[in-house]
Amino acid sequence: MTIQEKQQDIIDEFSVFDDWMDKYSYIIELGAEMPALDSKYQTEDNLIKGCQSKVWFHADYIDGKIVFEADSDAIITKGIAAILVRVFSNETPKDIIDADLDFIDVLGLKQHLSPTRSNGLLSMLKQVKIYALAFSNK
Amino acid sequence: MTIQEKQQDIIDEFSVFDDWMDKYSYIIELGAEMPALDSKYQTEDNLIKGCQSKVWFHADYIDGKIVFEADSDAIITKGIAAILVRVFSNETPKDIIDADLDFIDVLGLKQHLSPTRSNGLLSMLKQVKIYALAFSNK
Amino acid sequence: MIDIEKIRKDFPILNEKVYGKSLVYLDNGATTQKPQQVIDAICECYAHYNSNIHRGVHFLSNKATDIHEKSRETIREFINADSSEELIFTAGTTESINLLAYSWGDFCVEEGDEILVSEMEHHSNLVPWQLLCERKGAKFKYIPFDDNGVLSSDFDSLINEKTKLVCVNHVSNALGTINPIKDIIEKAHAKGVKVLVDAAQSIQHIKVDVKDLDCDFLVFSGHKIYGPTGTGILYGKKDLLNAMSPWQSGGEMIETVSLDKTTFNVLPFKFEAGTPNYVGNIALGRAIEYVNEIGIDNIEKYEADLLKYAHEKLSSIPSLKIYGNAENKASLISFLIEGTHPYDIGTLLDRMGIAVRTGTHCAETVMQHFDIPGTIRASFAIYNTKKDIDDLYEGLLKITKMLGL
Amino acid sequence: MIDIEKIRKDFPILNEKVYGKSLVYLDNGATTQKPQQVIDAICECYAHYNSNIHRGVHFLSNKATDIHEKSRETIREFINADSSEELIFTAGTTESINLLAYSWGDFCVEEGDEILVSEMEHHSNLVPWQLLCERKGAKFKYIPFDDNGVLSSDFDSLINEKTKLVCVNHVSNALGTINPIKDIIEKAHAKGVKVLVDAAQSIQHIKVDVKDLDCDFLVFSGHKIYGPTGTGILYGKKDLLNAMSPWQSGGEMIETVSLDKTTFNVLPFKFEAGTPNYVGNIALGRAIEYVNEIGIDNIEKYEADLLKYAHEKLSSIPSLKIYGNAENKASLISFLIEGTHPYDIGTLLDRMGIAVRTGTHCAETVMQHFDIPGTIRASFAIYNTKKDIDDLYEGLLKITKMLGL
Ligand SMILES: Cc1ncc(COP(=O)(O)O)c(C=O)c1O
Ligand SMILES: Cc1ncc(COP(=O)(O)O)c(C=O)c1O
Repeated sequence: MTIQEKQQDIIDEFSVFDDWMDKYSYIIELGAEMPALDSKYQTEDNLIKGCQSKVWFHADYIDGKIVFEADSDAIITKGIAAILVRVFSNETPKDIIDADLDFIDVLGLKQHLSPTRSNGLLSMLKQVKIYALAFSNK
Repeated sequence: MTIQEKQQDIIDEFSVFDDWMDKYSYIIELGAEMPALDSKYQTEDNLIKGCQSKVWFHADYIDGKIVFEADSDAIITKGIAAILVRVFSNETPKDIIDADLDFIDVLGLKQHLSPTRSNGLLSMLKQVKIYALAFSNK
Repeated sequence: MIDIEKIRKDFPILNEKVYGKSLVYLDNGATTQKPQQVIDAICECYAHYNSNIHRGVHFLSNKATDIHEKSRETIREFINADSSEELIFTAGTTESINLLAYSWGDFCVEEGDEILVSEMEHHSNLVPWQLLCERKGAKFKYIPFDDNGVLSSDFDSLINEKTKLVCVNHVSNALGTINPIKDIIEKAHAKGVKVLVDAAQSIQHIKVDVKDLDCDFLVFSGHKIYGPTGTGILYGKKDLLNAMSPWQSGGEMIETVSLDKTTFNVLPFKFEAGTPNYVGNIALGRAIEYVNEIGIDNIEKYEADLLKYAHEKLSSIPSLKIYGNAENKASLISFLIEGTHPYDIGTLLDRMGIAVRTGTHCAETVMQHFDIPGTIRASFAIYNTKKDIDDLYEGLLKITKMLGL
Repeated sequence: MIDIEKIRKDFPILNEKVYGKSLVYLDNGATTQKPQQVIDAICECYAHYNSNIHRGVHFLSNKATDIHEKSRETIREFINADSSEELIFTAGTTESINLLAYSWGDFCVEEGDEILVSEMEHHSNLVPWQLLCERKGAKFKYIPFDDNGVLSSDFDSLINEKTKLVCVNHVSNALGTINPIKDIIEKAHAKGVKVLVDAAQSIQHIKVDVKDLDCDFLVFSGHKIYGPTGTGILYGKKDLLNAMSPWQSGGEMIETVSLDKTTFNVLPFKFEAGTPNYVGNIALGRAIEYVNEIGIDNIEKYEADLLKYAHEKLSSIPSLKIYGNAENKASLISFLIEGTHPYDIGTLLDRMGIAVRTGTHCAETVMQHFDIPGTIRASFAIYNTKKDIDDLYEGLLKITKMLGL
């Protein structure tokens, strides 16, 4: 599946909820389902700055593709991280760099995109792109 | 004449003007008519702080009464100083300290009373009262 | 008595909808909303008499200056200072404290001296002193608090002949504790030590009387007492302010300048460099008048009642733990829901139209004390009602259910 | 093209009566009036989305933060800076310069270094440097100007290997001279010296492009460009700002705090301590949008025409002497009437409803140059008309008659 297709998948999944509570319940579920990040990866280096909760993103580069793992001490943040992992993991640096991010809007998570310190989504997206840039130079 | 009477005199003189230009022309006339202050009294000590123009007030204590002389490099300020000299000169410290200052309002000079640095009237009145206080302790 | 319906009508923002829900605003510790009277005061100034104050000879400038200085007088009366010369207009609590740390601090603190700060300070009343100590080689010490959020009562054992200043907030913005300021000042003064009171979280809630307190310095922000942003007050005893050197320079704070030498204006202008936020300062005066119209004693009583109610309600949620259980509290409750992160709770409450603050509230040393990542803070103002607290309570119940707690 | 009638309708204060006369506001150098759009932006914020910015998780806080940062972006674009990180919100020009004098100055200037300031600076761009030199034992030097109000063109002979900074205004608030900033910067840079541009009197009148100028720092006040009081900008090149230590501390400028150690946030927040004047900053963005809607190029042309007209008119009064006769001038005329004090003229003009400023305009070194007690200054903005200048002219004729000149 391309990034685009995975995004569409998630949009479809979310589209069945017409109530914010159901949507957030689902995000919480996604967070709960994502395996914890091995504590050896919960390092200062992997910590994403600019979030009120702690978020770690760990990336491996395997056969030309980036594999992301993530964790957070807040469950909603972890759920959002899970969505990003699902969309961007196992993709090439180039595809990640070129990816369109409109799906965030469509999911109704735009308020998490605010360029403030408390909202982690923007910082997470930035970090994902930074990893992609870093690996694309390898 | 008491301070009160002198104030009433001035109010009467001003009351004939129904036009601000005539009033200010008169103030300017009063300024022009007041003799220049002897340059030996144009000292830093006699300079009144808080005016945009320079104003000097010199006071002598003669036979229990204060004699004021004043000058300014601005003609309107000098005219206003002349009014104060006329009202307060040759009066006892006590009478000056007790004097009512409502006549300023009645003359329509209230805008000169603003507690700002540029308007000297308040500072001049303060200085007159300070002289009176100083001499009343002698 | 408080006519809450009338008061609520004064605050236009309370009609706002958030995600289609009526706004329940419980983030008053961060900033309060503004009554129409204050908004009108701003518009009135800009529409009818805006003009740069001081030194102007024209009508509008004089009018603006007069109203500006009348506002200073209103605030003086409100805190019962001796003279309006003792009130410096600043941009807020943070600027007031920085002014002190630079102007008073750089000239009164020497190597080896000590500054005593409470462990429950807002960063704005902690970091400027930490940095001053770094600049000067002075020692930064702190007064600890206990697990109820009460400052150590034998704090004066921390004072010695090297101590120069005690810095403490009147009400803690993270715990709600009302500190025994008067007692602290008395004890500090007995040892010849000056006291700075951070009244950022008390001025809008309880009576603050600088003469009764006998504090040396007191600071607060306009935007937390129904006034506009970009305004604040530094109160200082006249002799202390007179002894201090100017800090920022330029504009009205100057008496005369030449290329060789500069002399400075008298109090309070000496510390007000540049064009002041005169429209803001005028509107702050209007905000204080608004508080006077309701009566700070009435506010204190009304809000104490509200806080008691909130404590009872929230305590009844089993997984909820309140941080800050001092006997004397004002205006806010900090809490956590077991097994959750404050960010989660804040985000979900937000979706219900309930605005609370989450995080460290710029008081990280408080969080470090309890070893927690932050709290959820519901903070109240005069327009809040028991219904707001009920909404918060119901919201929290829903959330604990959503989270399967 | 300028539709002056439409513009005048935007400014409610222009309908004011002063002593029963229509206001003729020619004190724009002190502060400009505000269009309804800016007043509305303030009301809109307070009535609909007021909330403390940054770190908030709730809707209103996010909305206010977004709009606040959008405003920064609007201003960035207006001055053509590379990145909005290079724009620090301050309380005004004076605070911007003091921030620099403390933060950049205290860390980059050493004993024996030199600071070069022009002889025609506003006190706000002179005294902070004088005081810095005192603190550091550095040398305060100045670039002289000639009797036309033109800076010495071989100013770079004053630069040597000790020179650390050149401080100069783009447009003089006392003389109206447009200084050849670009040339000054080029020459200073050729010798490795940084330049601070005080754009307080240029930003509202002529195009200011920091990239084209290549200035190191540039400062201005919001209230002089149709924005609210208590706002201002410090622009600095990113690497310079990054190298500087924080100045004021507390609030959002902090990353983490403990009782032992504090680390600081990134640009631009590193220099924005405490709750910012976010409502003011948002309204400043709206003011800049307003200027954009008219077009700064149109403003420049229109005002140049006005200034030319004013010069012609006033020059025809025999007893009137203009101070500041540079070829490149903007926005204002400073003058005296022979044998009179500026205060007299200002007071009498005021009674005719004409607001001008009199005095030293916080530029005493200019007055010392000419050995005069001050000047009368008529300063223009986009809403002024030739009729305003005619009124000033007629007023001056009346006054000279009154004074028997
Ligand atoms: C050239 C110049 N610099 C600095 C300032 C100071 O600006 P503010 O008072 O807004 O800080 C002014 C304003 O009078 C000015 O004209
Ligand atoms: C106790 C306390 N001190 C200081 C501050 C800082 O106030 P400001 O951000 O208005 O400067 C606050 C505000 O959060 C506070 O609660």
